[in-house]
Amino acid sequence: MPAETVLFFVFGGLAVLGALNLVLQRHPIHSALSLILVMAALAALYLLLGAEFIAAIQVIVYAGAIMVLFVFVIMLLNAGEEERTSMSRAARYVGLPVAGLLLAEVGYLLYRAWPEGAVVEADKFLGRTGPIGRLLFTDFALPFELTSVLILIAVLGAVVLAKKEL
Amino acid sequence: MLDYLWLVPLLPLAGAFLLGVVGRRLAQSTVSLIGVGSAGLSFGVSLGVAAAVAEMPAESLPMVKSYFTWLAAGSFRVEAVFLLDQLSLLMILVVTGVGFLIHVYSIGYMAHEGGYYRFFAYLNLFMFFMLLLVLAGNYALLFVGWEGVGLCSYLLIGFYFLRKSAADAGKKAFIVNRIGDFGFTLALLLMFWTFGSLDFTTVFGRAAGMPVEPAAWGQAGVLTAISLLLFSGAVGKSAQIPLYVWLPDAMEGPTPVSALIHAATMVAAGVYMVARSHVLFAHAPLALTVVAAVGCLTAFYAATIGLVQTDIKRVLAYSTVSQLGYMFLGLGAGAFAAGIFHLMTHAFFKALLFLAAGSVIHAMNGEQDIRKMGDLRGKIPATYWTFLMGTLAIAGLPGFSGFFSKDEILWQAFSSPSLPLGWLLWLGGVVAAMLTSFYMFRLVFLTFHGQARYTPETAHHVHESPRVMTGPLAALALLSVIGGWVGIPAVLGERAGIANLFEHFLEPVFSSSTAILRADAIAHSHSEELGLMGLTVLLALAGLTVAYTFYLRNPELARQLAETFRRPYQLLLGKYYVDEIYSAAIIRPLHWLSERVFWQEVDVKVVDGAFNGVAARARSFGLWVRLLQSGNTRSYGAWVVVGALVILSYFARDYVFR
Amino acid sequence: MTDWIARHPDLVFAVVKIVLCLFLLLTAVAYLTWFERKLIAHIQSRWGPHRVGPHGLLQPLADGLKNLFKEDIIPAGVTSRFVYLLAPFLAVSLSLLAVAVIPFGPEPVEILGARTGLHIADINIGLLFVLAVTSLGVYAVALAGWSSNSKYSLLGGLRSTAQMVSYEIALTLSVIGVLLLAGTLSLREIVEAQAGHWSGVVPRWFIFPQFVAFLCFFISGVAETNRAPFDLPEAETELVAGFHTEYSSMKFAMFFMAEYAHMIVTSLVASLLFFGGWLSPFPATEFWSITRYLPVVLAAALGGVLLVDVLRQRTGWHRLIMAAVGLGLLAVAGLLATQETLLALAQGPFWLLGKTAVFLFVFVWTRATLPRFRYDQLMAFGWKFLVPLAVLNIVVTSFLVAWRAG
Amino acid sequence: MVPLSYYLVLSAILFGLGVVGFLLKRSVITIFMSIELMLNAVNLAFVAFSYHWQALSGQVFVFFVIVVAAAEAAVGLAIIILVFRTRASLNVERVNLMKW
Repeated sequence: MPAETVLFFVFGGLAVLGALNLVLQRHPIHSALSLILVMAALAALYLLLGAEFIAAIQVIVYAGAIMVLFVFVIMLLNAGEEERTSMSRAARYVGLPVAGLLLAEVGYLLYRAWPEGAVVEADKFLGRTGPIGRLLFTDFALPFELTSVLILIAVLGAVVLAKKEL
Repeated sequence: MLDYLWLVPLLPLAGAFLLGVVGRRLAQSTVSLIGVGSAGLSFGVSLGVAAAVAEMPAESLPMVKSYFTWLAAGSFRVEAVFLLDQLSLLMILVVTGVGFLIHVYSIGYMAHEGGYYRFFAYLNLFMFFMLLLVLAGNYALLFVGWEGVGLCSYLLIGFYFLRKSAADAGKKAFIVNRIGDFGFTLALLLMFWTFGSLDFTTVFGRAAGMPVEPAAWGQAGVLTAISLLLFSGAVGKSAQIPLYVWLPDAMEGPTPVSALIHAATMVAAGVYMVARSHVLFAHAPLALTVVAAVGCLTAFYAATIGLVQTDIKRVLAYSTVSQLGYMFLGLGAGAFAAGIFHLMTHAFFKALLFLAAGSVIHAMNGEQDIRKMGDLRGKIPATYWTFLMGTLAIAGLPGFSGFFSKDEILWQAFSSPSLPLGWLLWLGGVVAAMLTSFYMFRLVFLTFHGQARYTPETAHHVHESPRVMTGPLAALALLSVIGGWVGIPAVLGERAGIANLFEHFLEPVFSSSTAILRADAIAHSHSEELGLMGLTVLLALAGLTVAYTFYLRNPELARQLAETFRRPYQLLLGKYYVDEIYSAAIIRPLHWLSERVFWQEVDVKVVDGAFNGVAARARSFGLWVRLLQSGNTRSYGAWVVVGALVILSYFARDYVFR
Repeated sequence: MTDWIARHPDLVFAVVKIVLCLFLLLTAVAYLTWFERKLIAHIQSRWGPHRVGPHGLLQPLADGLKNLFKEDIIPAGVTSRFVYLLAPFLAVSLSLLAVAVIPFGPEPVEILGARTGLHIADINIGLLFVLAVTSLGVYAVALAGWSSNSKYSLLGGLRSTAQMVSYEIALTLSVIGVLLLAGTLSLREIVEAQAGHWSGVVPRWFIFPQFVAFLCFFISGVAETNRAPFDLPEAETELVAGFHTEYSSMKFAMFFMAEYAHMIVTSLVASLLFFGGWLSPFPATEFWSITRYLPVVLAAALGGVLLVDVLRQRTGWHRLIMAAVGLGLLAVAGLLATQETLLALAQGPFWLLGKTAVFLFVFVWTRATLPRFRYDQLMAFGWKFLVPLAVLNIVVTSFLVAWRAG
Repeated sequence: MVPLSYYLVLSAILFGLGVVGFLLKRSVITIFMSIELMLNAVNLAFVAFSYHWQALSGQVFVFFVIVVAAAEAAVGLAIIILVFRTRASLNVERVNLMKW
């Protein structure tokens, strides 16, 4: 069994386990930790797919910043275990089965839709950082700038929202 | 100077804007400066334009100045375009000139009235729209000016809006004009449908290409229809039968307004419009006949009413109606130049008469009933003399402006080949002329001569108006005396070696139509013309003498006459009860219809019913649907997932069912 | 067995290097504590540790033993036992992890007939890797502070989370200036980009063009390690011991190890980015090649000093230890002097570690010198001074780079 | 030699789990995390495709997704703090006044 396959199954398994744990845990902090685990595993998978930059970004931004924010908020609000209420019947009796269906369908489709020939070898690496940067600043310059504006607005919005009294 | 043509209408607009926005805070002097200044400047610019035109060779007119595209919808394009030819040049000169004088006059007349700045703002706005009307290069723009002046007239008639009668008069004027404008609008639509454009040059160019339509009702064509509809608009604006009823009531407005809008300029807009569309009318002889008939009828009819009125301004109002009738008679006779000529002279002397009357009212501090006047000649000499000049002019005594224009019209009507029964129309015109001179002199004698019939306390109040008012009077008096000399008819001119400058001046404008209408003119001998001229003069003098006998020598006679013919007298006094007839025949049924049927049945049951029904259905549906909206985020999420599944399965069907 | 090794040389080398690195690093951490205590003591004109071993050289070992054998207390009110236990491991492992991508010398070198580089992994996003690992370091503190279920810990955790997140921004921004100049994310290539000298004298280190960036980097590095003057998370006077108040014995030690390892890593990265890593400051001319023997000289001198110091030791085994160390150093010096390959091999690490040592000295020095910030001052400093400064530096640098590129 | 479909199926599984979490969890924060999980799943698919077509734009998209996620997290968490301040509860089912 070649190394990549092993790695794929290891990290893929980790990701799935983490996601499951996220759903099953009742304490937000545990969910957050398992989500971080998922992200780390995904970063590893990105490396397997030869996307080094994305992997690094994944860890730095997602795990290193966004999730820190989550944890920080959980600490700040000292969120305890979630209480068991079931006010939304729709979510349970309609949502869950349909979600299962969705999962099945998407999985089936993605499995069927893709030719057998498409495989991932470790050596066909792309995604050196330089080309991505070039792409970002040439073809995607406008979206890039837009995202910066978006970030700015988000910052303002967050500040306004979180202020004690306006 | 021609490049500044746009200044002519824009200056008054600027004035109106300024006054309307900040006028309230300005001192009265500043207000009058702005108001009068803008009018005066625009007059100056018009003079400059006239001078520049005089420089140029005649064929350079008409010139079309297009400024920008105002509307563009598919094939329908309306340019903001000005058309400058002899006609519009004359019109802007008259409008700005008379307008300027009346502005000056208003300074004195309105000095003690409330809403000073408002008055001048409206007046300037009116000037703007009127100039837009006469300068417009297409019917759409003309219509804008048309409605604009209507609006200003409404505002100014209802200037004393606290007085109910004034407000009602304003509404009446507006509504009656709407009736005419309805026809006008139809005319515009029909025109666009026919010629695919509203632009003067295009429309007239296409129309000139079409054959002259037969005069019989049966086989008259689209041009006749357009012309008649246009004329209906003119009837409304220029207060012809049957839509003249608003004009007498319009006298509720301040006297300068009556002078400027309801005598000199706006009411003449109809005349101008018909003259402007002469090409269409020339190709629709039937329409021309109708114009002439209506004009003649109105001239006579209004004159008869004028005979017995006792309100000084109302008498003038009815005389205005009848004079406008004259103008239409001229146009109908195909003598467009004559019509316009009378328009000009009438603008002079009627404005003069109104202003003088205003001065009288000013002196009598608000008294308008001539039965309470008399023997004012000595107290307000300037007013008296100027008023007399105006009277002589309108009565058409030889040498005065009214004489030339009116006589020209009558002669044209008599000699017109295109007009059936020209002589009948001529007769009506002549009789109307006699009546005119009668009631005008009646007015003069009752107001200025005889013994004073007013109370002593008003007596010592009576005073001559200030310079600022008498000045314009003098200027207008001069104009109404010599204003006619530019149009001395050929028959007299040839003797003195003077050509009819006026006709010659307007000749290039109307040449095409005159060519059509005067094609088969029967040669009339000069003696014939001179004879008729003399006859009219004699009749005018007759009217004078009758008035003299009735109201100065022995007033008993008039009373006896009224006693003996009390029926017709009452009829005249009641203005033929036209208003009452209208209200009984039209207004009440309309009221009933709209209230009983359209409101209580159609609106309540059908329209509201439909909406309420729909609303009720929507509500019940919403009551059912809102169960979905639990307000619970997770439920929403569930529905979103369902949607996602559906969409996905749609896209994926050929994988799933493979 | 041997042939398997022969078949997978790289694997063997990797394992060997990892073990070596970890061993060296942990030792360094241990002795860094000694170094710090000694230095601060002398700055404050005290003796510092001098009982255990000569000059207290065995103190770290004693501390380690003590921590190992202390009772391991887990407070009853812990919010989540798992998290509580996770935190210290996270801390130490993350701070050790960063060393994996640090290159200690030019590559590749010849050892026992096989070629390998003086690093565990040379990935071409090394710098990003370091940043990623450091950014993850926040969790240790935050989780520790939260799970201890004590207000001191919680406050400390909150503070340090906010502080680290904020200063991480300044850190990353300040690095970008270097990236612009080097045009690569691989640490090795960054160092190689600094090779050579301006006008034959001044080494082309990025410290000179990027001095502002260096200031930002170092200050925020200090803040990242939660050390004085930015050690608010564990401000004794206010929070007892901050986020690790509730930790005892080995777990407490782990936090300490993490902190010191973090110090070392920061210093390593600083010297890699700004001071030409393993590059010698001297020009590579015939005349200057004599400096190759600097390691030998230093080792010999130190050994000599220690041997002299033997006489001043009281107890016998103290003398023994000193003599052993001194002789060992002399032996090393001799070995280097005779074996040319070893000398060549030693050059890179020598310079890198030398520079790192300087930085560590500065670390301790600042702690001994500067008073602690107030919290709002800290935040204001980070957001209103460092970040704008770094951004300005980026702008200017990029303009210069673009201008030079034409 | 891992078939590409494996990666895709993995991403599908993660996505589905995210959906389930979104539907099951009651704590606002956890629901938010489930959303992030879905985003990550999508990112994985993006990267896999970008590998398959040897086109970097896929990774650029991932970059954008991450940026947007960051912004979203900032605002979302601020909102959560606000909700907690007013409701004193993180249970999403207690925040159900926006109806009718």
